[in-house]
Amino acid sequence: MPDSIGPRARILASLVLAFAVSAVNSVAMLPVLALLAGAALWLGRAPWRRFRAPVALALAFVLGLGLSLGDSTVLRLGPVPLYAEGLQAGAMIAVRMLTIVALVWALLGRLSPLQLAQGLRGLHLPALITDMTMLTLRYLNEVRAELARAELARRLRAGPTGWRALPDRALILAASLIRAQDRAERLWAAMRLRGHGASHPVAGIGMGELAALALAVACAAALIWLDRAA
Amino acid sequence: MHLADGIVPVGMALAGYGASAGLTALALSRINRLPDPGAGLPRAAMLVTVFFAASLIAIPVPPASVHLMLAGLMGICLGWYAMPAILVGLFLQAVMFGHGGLTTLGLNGLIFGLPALAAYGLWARMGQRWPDLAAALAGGGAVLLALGLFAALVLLGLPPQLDAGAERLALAALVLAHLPLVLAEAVIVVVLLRVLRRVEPRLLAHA
Amino acid sequence: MSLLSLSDVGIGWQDGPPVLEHLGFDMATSERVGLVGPNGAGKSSLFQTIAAILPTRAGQISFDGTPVRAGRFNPKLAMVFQNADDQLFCPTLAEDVAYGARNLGLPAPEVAARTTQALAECGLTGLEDQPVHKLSGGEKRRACIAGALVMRPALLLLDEPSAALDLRQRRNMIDLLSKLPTAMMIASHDLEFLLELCPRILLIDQGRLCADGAAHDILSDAALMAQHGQEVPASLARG
Amino acid sequence: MSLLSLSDVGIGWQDGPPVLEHLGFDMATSERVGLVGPNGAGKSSLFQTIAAILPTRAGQISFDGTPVRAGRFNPKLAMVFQNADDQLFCPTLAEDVAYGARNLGLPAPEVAARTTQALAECGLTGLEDQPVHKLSGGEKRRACIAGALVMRPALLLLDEPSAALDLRQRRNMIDLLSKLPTAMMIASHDLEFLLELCPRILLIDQGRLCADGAAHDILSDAALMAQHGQEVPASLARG
Repeated sequence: MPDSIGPRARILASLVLAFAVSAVNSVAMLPVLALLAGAALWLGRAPWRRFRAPVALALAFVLGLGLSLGDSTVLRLGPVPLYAEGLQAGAMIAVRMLTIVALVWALLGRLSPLQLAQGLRGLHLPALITDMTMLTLRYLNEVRAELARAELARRLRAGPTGWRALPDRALILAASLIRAQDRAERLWAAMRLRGHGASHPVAGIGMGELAALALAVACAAALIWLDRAA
Repeated sequence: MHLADGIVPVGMALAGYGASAGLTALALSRINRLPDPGAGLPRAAMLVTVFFAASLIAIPVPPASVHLMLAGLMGICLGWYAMPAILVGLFLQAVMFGHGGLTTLGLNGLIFGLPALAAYGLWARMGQRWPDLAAALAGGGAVLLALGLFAALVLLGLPPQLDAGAERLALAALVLAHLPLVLAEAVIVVVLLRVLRRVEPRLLAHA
Repeated sequence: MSLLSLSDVGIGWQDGPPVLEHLGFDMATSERVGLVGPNGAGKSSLFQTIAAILPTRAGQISFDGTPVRAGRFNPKLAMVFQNADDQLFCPTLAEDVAYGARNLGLPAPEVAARTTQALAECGLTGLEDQPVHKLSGGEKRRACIAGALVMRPALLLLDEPSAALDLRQRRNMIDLLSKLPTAMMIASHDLEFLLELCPRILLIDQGRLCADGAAHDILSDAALMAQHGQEVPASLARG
Repeated sequence: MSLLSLSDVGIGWQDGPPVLEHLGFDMATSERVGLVGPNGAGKSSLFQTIAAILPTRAGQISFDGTPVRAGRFNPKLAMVFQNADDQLFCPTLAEDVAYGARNLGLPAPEVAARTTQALAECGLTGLEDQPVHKLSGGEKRRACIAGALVMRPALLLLDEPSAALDLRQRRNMIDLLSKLPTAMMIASHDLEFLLELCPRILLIDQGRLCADGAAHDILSDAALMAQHGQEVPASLARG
């Protein structure tokens, strides 16, 4: 994926393509989607680790629907029949899901937090939402580390493990919320001291962004047209 | 309990976006009526970060481990801010961690947002008089409500010719699998709100 | 005309007891003043009041010729908080440093030029795209200062700039601050640090300004220091 | 027999580069050892390895006669974190201090007695019902130590116990620690603080133990200190 495409265009393009893929219903389109997913995986150089959960979920759909839907048996898992109609419906869902996951990864997976926040700002979302996104991205790692240190401190003081630790976890969460509130007060002062509230100019749409978006819309239209035709 | 991409029909996903956008617009208009809406931003953002970070930690609840959802608690601590906060969290989860989906962002926003707002309403009505009961209901009830919404949306979205018996079985399995989470969240919310009421009631006053 | 002037100022939250009362002093352009006092003496509250975060309870503060009014923030007056993480709220270093300049409504090239310069002054060139949370403690501290310098302030309020730095980082901080032409007020428990940077010291304790004078005189006055819970820095004790 | 013994220990995350290698030293019961080194030299990693949080990459650590195994936490070995807020998670001071003792399964009167004693030793008597987040910085720091003492540890690992304390609080901390009979290892940049508490100093830098000896000898060795980014404390420089 060329790095020159701005985050705003990437977010819009992922939405357009994801919805187009969701709209595909015809079995004949499965190879087209698979091709698209393959291209996205190749372009995005996606790490396999990230796809473990979606692949497991996709398999569950294939199996679950294959076991429970339809009446033409294609094969038997021991005494249990697998039905063609169910397998087909499951495969449809699985391929759509995995294609979208691959596309989203290729377009958005490598964006930095800053780029993500800029992309949302470029979409003219309410400032409350974009600022909240930015702050969450900034402090997420910090808070995760704090929670991990608190958990360690608890264990070092002979804290219980397993379900008996549940009330202690609630205590840690409460302490963390109190800290978050205190930090928010200092943060608000720091933000205002540096002129928070001034409006940020949003860049106009450039040719590159327009071209990328046009390409995404064309792909989406082609997908839907092919699906209707098939 | 996130709806993934590709499961539900496009029409439903778009309707989800519409409903979530409407709910968020309502939330934003309520927020703008507050005396100092800007000051609520860093507060909401910091609390969301804690909720988000906490939901990434797996908690061992035999026989497996669960991720906390914390929708009820978010509603109680954030009030109307919970709705935009949940959308932000879901968007980041979909993009950064591959949980949930992009087309289903709107639907997931409803699955988590409606229980959060319900918990907020419940706490506002009952929190003063029966705090522990309200906390348990808000904590566990939010999980149950989210579970119900999730199941309803999945069933609506799946092929209509699906066997009714199998549907009921899958639904029962889903609820059973999440019962530990319902209990865990009820316990966590009760303990946590007891602490906050004792030492930092300001955290609850905003809701 | 003095840059900052306080006359008979009372400090503290409206609904609490006063933290400091009858406070009066002036600061000249480019002057560096150290602020000393035990924890809880009101150093942070004083900074917040000067920076227009907290309202005054009494008296007048004027900065750059105009009265300071709570809630009216003046970009010429910058504050660097004790905890760097509370202040670095943008995802990357360059974005964070540029934040204040962008909010001044400057044209983009000017914002970029100021950011580059502030990063260079603080020895952070090359780290522009680093996520803020990956910076070391010393880098974070300098990033906060860069984020303030980008607004070209006339007065910098620094709260414990040497805390949690190791000796090398602390030495870098002394070099950085001693080269800046900006007036600054530095609150610190690190008296050796103040001694190297500030010709003048204010000592606050028990709700009032207890001493205001040359750093060497105040910090070496064993009786005065002991009376206010301080210790004469080792480099003066034997000198 | 020594209380703690490290022989040829390698420290660091399994998947990263080693932080410290070929580390070997012993600590005796009731000994107080200062740990000095620039930020990033591995002081925290060393503490985490001794406390069985991090696994060793090589070598053997034994504590109290038994080998330390990662994940097997020993209540006889307590660690006080650099940031007190990470460690205080119970609603009130008394509950937080009692936490470790309660987890040891002691009878309630014993828990109460130990808690009262630990609070008294740390000068916190009277603050029992205070919410922990309302305590001052110095009180929080002492609360962490009380929460460790309640488990009657044989070794205390203290990470920067004097950071962000004012001089009075720092003096209290010195008094408190010097009265405890427990063995302790103290990591700090505050060399004057170490000089008052620790007869022995370990200096780590660039992945290895660079010096291990009497505090006065190491801290006054200007060449050694400069080589590892340290400065001779002022009280020794003129002495």
